[in-house]
Amino acid sequence: MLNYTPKEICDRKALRINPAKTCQPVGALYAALGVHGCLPHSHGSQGCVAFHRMYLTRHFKDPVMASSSSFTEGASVFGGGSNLKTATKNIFDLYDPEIIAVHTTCLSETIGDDLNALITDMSIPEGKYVVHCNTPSYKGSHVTGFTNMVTGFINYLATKTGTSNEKVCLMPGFVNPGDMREYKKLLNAMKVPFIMLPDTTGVLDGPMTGKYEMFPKGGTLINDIKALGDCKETIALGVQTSEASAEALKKKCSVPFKSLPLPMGVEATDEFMLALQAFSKEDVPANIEEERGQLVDMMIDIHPYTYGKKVAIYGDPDTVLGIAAFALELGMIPKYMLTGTPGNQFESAGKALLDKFGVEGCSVKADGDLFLLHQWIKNEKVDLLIGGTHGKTIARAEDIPLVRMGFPIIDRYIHSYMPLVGYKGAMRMAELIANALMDYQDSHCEEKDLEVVM
Amino acid sequence: MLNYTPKEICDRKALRINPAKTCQPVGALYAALGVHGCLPHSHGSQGCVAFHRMYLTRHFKDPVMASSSSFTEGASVFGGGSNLKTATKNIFDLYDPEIIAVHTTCLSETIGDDLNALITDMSIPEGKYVVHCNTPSYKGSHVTGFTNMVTGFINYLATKTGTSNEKVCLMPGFVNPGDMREYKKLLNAMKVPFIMLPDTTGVLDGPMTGKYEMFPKGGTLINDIKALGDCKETIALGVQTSEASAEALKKKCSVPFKSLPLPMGVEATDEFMLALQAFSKEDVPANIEEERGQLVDMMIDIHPYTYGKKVAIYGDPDTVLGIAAFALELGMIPKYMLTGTPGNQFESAGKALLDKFGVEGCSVKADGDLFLLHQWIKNEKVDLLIGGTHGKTIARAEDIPLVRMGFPIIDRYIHSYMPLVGYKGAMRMAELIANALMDYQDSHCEEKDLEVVM
Amino acid sequence: MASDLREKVLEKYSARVYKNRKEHVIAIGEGNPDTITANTRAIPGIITQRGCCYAGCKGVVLGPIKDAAIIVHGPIGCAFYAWGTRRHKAFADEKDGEKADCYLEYCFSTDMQEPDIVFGGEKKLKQAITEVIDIFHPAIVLICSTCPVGLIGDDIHAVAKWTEAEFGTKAIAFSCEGYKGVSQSAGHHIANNQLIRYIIGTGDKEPKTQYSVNLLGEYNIGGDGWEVERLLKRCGIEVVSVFTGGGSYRDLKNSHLAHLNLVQCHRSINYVAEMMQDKYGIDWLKVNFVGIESSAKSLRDIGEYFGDEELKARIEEVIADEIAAITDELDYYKSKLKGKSAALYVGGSRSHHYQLLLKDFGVRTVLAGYEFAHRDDYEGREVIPDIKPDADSKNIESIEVEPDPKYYKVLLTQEQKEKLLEKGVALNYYEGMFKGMEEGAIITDDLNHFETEEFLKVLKPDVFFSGIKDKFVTQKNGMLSRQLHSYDYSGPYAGFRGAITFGHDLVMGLYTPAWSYIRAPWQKVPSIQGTLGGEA
Amino acid sequence: MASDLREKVLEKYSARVYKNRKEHVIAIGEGNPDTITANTRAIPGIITQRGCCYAGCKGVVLGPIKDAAIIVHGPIGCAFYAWGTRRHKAFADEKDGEKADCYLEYCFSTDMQEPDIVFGGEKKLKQAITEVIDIFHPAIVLICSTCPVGLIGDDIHAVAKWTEAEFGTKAIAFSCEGYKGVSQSAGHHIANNQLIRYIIGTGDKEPKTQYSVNLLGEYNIGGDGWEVERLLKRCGIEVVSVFTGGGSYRDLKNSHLAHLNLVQCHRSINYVAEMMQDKYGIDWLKVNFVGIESSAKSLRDIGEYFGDEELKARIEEVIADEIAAITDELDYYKSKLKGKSAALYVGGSRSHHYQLLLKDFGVRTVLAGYEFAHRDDYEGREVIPDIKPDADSKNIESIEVEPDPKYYKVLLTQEQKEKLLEKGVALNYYEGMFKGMEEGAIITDDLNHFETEEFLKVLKPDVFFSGIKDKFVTQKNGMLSRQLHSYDYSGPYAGFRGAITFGHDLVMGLYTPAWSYIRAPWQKVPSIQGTLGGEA
Repeated sequence: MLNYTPKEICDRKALRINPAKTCQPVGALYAALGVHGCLPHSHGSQGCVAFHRMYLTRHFKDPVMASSSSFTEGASVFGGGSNLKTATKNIFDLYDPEIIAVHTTCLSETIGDDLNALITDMSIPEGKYVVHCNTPSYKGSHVTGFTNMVTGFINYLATKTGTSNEKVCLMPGFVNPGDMREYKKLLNAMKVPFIMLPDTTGVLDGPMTGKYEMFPKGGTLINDIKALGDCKETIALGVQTSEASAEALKKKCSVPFKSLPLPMGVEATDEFMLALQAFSKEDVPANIEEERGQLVDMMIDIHPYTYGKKVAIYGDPDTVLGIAAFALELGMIPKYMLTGTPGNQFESAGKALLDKFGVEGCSVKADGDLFLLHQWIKNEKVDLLIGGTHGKTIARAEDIPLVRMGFPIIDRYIHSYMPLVGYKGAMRMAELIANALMDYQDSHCEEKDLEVVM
Repeated sequence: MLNYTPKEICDRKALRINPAKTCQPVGALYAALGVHGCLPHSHGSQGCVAFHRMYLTRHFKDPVMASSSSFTEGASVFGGGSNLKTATKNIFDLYDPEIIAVHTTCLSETIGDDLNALITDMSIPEGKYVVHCNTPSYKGSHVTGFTNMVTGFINYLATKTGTSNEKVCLMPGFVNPGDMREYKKLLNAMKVPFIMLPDTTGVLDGPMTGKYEMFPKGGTLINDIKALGDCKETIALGVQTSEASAEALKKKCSVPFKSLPLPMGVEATDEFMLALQAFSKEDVPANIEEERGQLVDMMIDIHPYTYGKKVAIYGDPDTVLGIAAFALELGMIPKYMLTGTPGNQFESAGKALLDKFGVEGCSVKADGDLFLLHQWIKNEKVDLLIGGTHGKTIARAEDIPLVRMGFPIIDRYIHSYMPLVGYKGAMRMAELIANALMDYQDSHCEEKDLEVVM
Repeated sequence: MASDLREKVLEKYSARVYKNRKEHVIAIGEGNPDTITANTRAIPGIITQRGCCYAGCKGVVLGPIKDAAIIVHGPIGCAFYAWGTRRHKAFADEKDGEKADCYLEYCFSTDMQEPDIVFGGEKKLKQAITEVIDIFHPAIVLICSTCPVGLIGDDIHAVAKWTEAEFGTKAIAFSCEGYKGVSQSAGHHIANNQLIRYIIGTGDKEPKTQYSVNLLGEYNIGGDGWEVERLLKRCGIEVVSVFTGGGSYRDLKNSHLAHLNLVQCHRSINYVAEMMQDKYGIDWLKVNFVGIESSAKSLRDIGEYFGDEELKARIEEVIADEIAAITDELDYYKSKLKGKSAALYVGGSRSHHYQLLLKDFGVRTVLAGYEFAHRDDYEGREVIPDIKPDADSKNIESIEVEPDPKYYKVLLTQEQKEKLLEKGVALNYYEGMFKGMEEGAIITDDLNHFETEEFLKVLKPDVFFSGIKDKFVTQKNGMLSRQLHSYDYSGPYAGFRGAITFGHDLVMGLYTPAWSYIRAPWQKVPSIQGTLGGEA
Repeated sequence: MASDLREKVLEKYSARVYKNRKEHVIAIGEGNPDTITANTRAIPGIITQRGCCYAGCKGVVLGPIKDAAIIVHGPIGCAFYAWGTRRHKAFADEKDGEKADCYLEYCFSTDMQEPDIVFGGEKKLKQAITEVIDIFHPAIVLICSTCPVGLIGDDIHAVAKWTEAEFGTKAIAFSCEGYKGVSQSAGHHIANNQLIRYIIGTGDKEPKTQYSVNLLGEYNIGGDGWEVERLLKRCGIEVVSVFTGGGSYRDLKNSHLAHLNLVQCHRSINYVAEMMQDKYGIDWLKVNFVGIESSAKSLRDIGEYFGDEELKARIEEVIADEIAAITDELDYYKSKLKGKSAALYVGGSRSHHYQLLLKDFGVRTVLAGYEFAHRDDYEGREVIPDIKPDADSKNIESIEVEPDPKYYKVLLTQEQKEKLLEKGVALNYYEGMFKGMEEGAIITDDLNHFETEEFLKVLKPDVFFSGIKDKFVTQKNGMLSRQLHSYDYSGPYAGFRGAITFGHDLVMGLYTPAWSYIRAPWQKVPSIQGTLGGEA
């Protein structure tokens, strides 16, 4: 397994090997699915959206619908305007979405299609919407694409009427529907009226009903996106994912924002709860406080299994930071924190976390890849890997347990229904981590050391 | 590991090897902890309660309080009446519980202490209670002890006033606090007013607060136990665990009962929901129906990994039956179903399940032990083991993945907070089972067969 | 009648779309002409399942070549999506002292950034090649371009030449930008062209036996190719190379020395088969190792081709033995499947092949379609002369080859070929999907999401074989869907044993108890039953 | 002052309980007499942590004997609870061609049912023994009785004799019913008696070297015994047998041929040490391999006993080497632990031993107690003549042994012993816990739940070392508690390396970040901060 990966790390300047990111459009597509009645549309060659739908489907194991401008060579030379026009007409005719959310591709970006102009010129049926964002694949990553799509919705739709709706605008970050359900639970518990954009619950974690709905119940309502302009405040979860969108809403409609890390682990969830408490008049209700107490109880209980254990965490920047924060709270050492997404903020935020816990000797890298991560591990092994599916070859090559968290996870089921955020999500993380380490001990210890009590 | 276990099965008439049960008192102690302000009391030698507290603590990783009559040789010869009298006086003096729940031991049973008489003769502080049940260790198992303690509370306290309180009496079966929370969620969702006895939520899954409370918030209130006599109906979950207690309430207070299997998996939870629906006027709310649909969605998604897989399930009778039912719903073959608890009902219920799904060639055994289970497995291997901690040596000896469910689990953490009942619990079971099988595939396949997509 | 159903579905389209799609959707027989329009552009906005040229070139044909370092030149996405997702299995091995490494666990990309787009990416590509050679020392470097590369004018072919000059490492470039052609098919063609130009014919290792073959269009999904190789070897037939599942540059370069080409997937590889016939005189035989009858016939056809009685006897023995080993299971699965019906929408040849396997189990096909086929895949190669190239297909280079002065040789005389034909063995020919299909079956070329939903609603098959993008749509409707691209992570399905695995999986899917739980019991009974409580 | 604290805690008792407990709870020094009441009945209803006679006999002393099939005769619970829960590690091994099986993964019980109680259980016991011999062919069968067995009068000793006669398999019975005595201690004594009667002295394998020892009262929890054996072997000291962690009947039967007995846990095994001295003339030395200083002293004492300069030099080398290897880590952990304080409540000797290890790290002991000790464990063996047996202790058989005519031999002369004493090596003596303790430390015999809570509240140690039943009570109060019975599933803690593991675990427990999250931040700030919303 991965037999050709040398231990010696050479400085690569051009070759990306085993990436820890993918391209913008898939993130934009995911974000657009979180709007009710929305058909995401890929402005480019049809292969892009085929790949993106495949990937999202494999992560969520639920239908993922999106259309394409189906560029041919001609369109690539002469511009994709006519393709887009045909596409939107066909889409409204046949699928009747409320809104089409167009994202670009490296193809249409390279030829320079002006989406603003194209959409302005388009005849859009009464009461329907076409919005867009630019997602050139050669910049950022799928996370950037997610951000750009959210920003796109805001730029097109959010409107300030001047009358506050007394709501919070919640930006969830690039998380699973299971996480978004957990947010809603916490906001409802704190009696904070809110609009969350996007909201993929009910879309990508839908029930089996015997009847497929192209536009299922879930997703942020268009009117709610419009109403974002009247929100009192934005809580932007996941600084690298959500802050730019919050900025856009601030710029457009003067909604102030608070940027928070993803509420993963105790302190980040506490921060989130305090932000909610600052907004509402409400005390944190007893059942949430009880959940928190249960979590802390578990953390103290399992600390002999987690303390001092070295973990390599890879994936999306906010997710990696969130997991690393919780790992530190468990007394673990996040030896390697790596994201494929570029951006210095990741590294400074990661280092700040390490400093806060006084942990030294760890590497934090943005714009990295799994080949490098594997080389690091070959040079100094870790006890645990946390990340998406693509780490499994490293896990097998080095005989390290892998806990699957983040995106994409295309070799397991059910995970996307289960939160990692909030106190409940941290309980899940704690159990997954403790079980992985304890299972490893049970399977790797000598027979005479197999323990009945642990 | 377990190197001395021969494949050939000989007919043992006397020797129990590696039991799949323990003795009554530990079950009685657990049940008594589910009553608010209750101190369980073991009438016997102090070693019993030391063992029971150790075991329950190791399963729940939370404090387990109970006192003992601390028999010495003298008491064993002359009777333990005076020890009990001293004990109850000291307990009320020092710990000030609302109620003391006495269970007997093989010691006090063998010498023939008459608890009814002893308690009648006792001077009990005003407003306080002493109740008891008989739990001879040489009959039944810890499950029987649980049942007997619940029955004991009913016999002492439940009272029919003649005015119905329009509530359901819910008997939860021998399950974890995480399960009991899930019951409460479902009952509340169906707006069914209820009293659950016992209720160990808040007692054995309590939060870390920085302040130990000997009698924490949770547990069934004494007044609620009294009010059981005025309930409209009993729903007894887990036929072998709860039916006898429901019978006792019927006998004492004419409360009719409905006996249901533990609501594990789809159909048993459906049955439970229908029972709740039959009681209240309420439709099953959308969010519960959604949970159910999500569960079915997951089951269809994972069926290629579960279908036809052979599983050995061991543990407590109702739990084994509940897991087996869900395994069958997943298309698995519950090749071996084994409980240490005696009772023919287990075998007939197990066989009825197999018949219902048209599955042949499986063994169902009550009053069995893990030595026998291991021998069965040596004769025909299974793909998965499900049960408590004690199966881990078999799992390691035969290289079979083990999913921990049931009682006791003394080598893992957090499990007791997480439900196995209801649709949510089934999701957890589905994920644990699918992950165990898929992890096994990933670790045991040839490298060339390691899959990135699954 | 099928034609009515067809009309009922298509009439929901706008006139323009209707006009286009009616040529792609036909009902077999019922007096309809068995002719179809295929390999034309998808309609923008109509949700197609098709992929792109890059997917066909890198994803399908080149991806499985295990000892090649395939660098995807472009932004990261394209490389990422084709990384480990197609289940074309392989492992590093040694053959006659020559190793073939296996790089399939690796994903190589130039991860182009904005400056590379603006200022050109050749420099980065060269650096990436330098690094891949430095770290991995691969036998060969393949360069695949993605959309922007063609637009900005990076000359990857020049970079390939530079690579060979600079490092002495073989390098080939593939201009397979996603926008080329109308589907994966363009990519197959581009890949095929370069294989014949730069790889086939460059080795000189002679086969060891008289009866040697190349296995063309076998991608070893779920291990299919390994199972076919096992069967061939049992029969005493030598496999020189596999295009390309589990295959290697090491073996492909010697493929021109084999005695016969076997073509499994006609669509993706027929160019190579044709060009090898023209250049090296090697006949090709359309085989199909999916299905019990099909596998037996394919083996027998090979025996007939070589004409050796001993070989033929051995083949009969193997067939008898393989079938004997599966009879009980076959009977069992047949008993569970007989009378069921299926719809199939897969890639280039599977929608045809799997109908035959389904027939082995008594399962009827009510709808079938290809994602990226040409008319010959439907109607048979006899229609090729009638196919008019359109603008999109004209853009894909079609190369002509001459007989190779050194290696050209002919094994069978024209007379022998005619005798073979009399025995039902048609060389260098594919009959297409239509001929074997039942009256009234619906054929859908480039089946799209709308038609999928509608046809499944009216045809109500028991199972829809398709891909991951359709799967959960179908299953949300309560109908089993199994992926025939990836076999839902099972397999092999090829050969006799594979048929049983397929039967097992289908029975599993249809009979898994979860289907019966879709409706909650309270949805079946009057919902308000209660007598009290609950007003709180 | 400690005495005041003590009073403050105890005064909450009723007069009767106060009268009892005041004798068990003392403050060291401060003018108080250093004398205590111990080994008396627990008070009914007062939540003690003590176990029973069976736990001491089967659970502690016999359980670790790996090659014995130990049948627990009684209802299922007692066997079940002692199955795998005590972490006395072992594995099957071979020594000089003689195998010792390891049955520790097995739990054997007669699982008595009501008819067995009513009609007697001997028949079932005999059948169970027949079955265990039939299936396992063990070297020895040990039978342990539980509460009802004594009451119904089953004669297990007769059954043991029957076993030997019937099968030729050695069998010993232990009447260790749970109600006997006042704690586990009775069980130790009962086990010790039968070991000296039936096992020790029955073998004839001579030690191979001049410097051979038995390791007494070492139960190999978490592998402690193995670590001690490693150290002894490094020094050139032969270990004949271990009582009983990782030990075997195979070895125990030869233990009378060793040159010296080392006693780690005084309480549980001192009967054997004494009786072996009387019967075989073997001196015993109280050692303590918990703690760095203690381990070094223990090794040196052994060297002094044997008096061989070469041995003593080797011992010094080993000590220097072991200490050099841990110095860096020791310094680090010391820096994290210095100035912390601890309370200890464990079994027979650990509350003493671990004070010394804690001292190595600069941790002060503010409270210590034994669960089942006798006065000599606190005050030193010099008080033994003053201990008046009460009704409960009189019930436990105390046996007298005579010098063995064949094996009795004396190694050191009286003069040599006196010289040793001058060097600080006291043979056949244990000084008890008190002597090393600081002024003002609280001592609690049979510490109960109430006192635990109260003393921890007032003494506020940084950590409470105790057992699983206390652990979560303590931790719910926000204070670290570590199990010193099971080492919280870590270990070994013995020896030099073990000390570092202990230091690591303690630092881990004290510094794990989770402690800082106990209070939610909104519990620290005014709770209502909001400006709007939330009335819904």
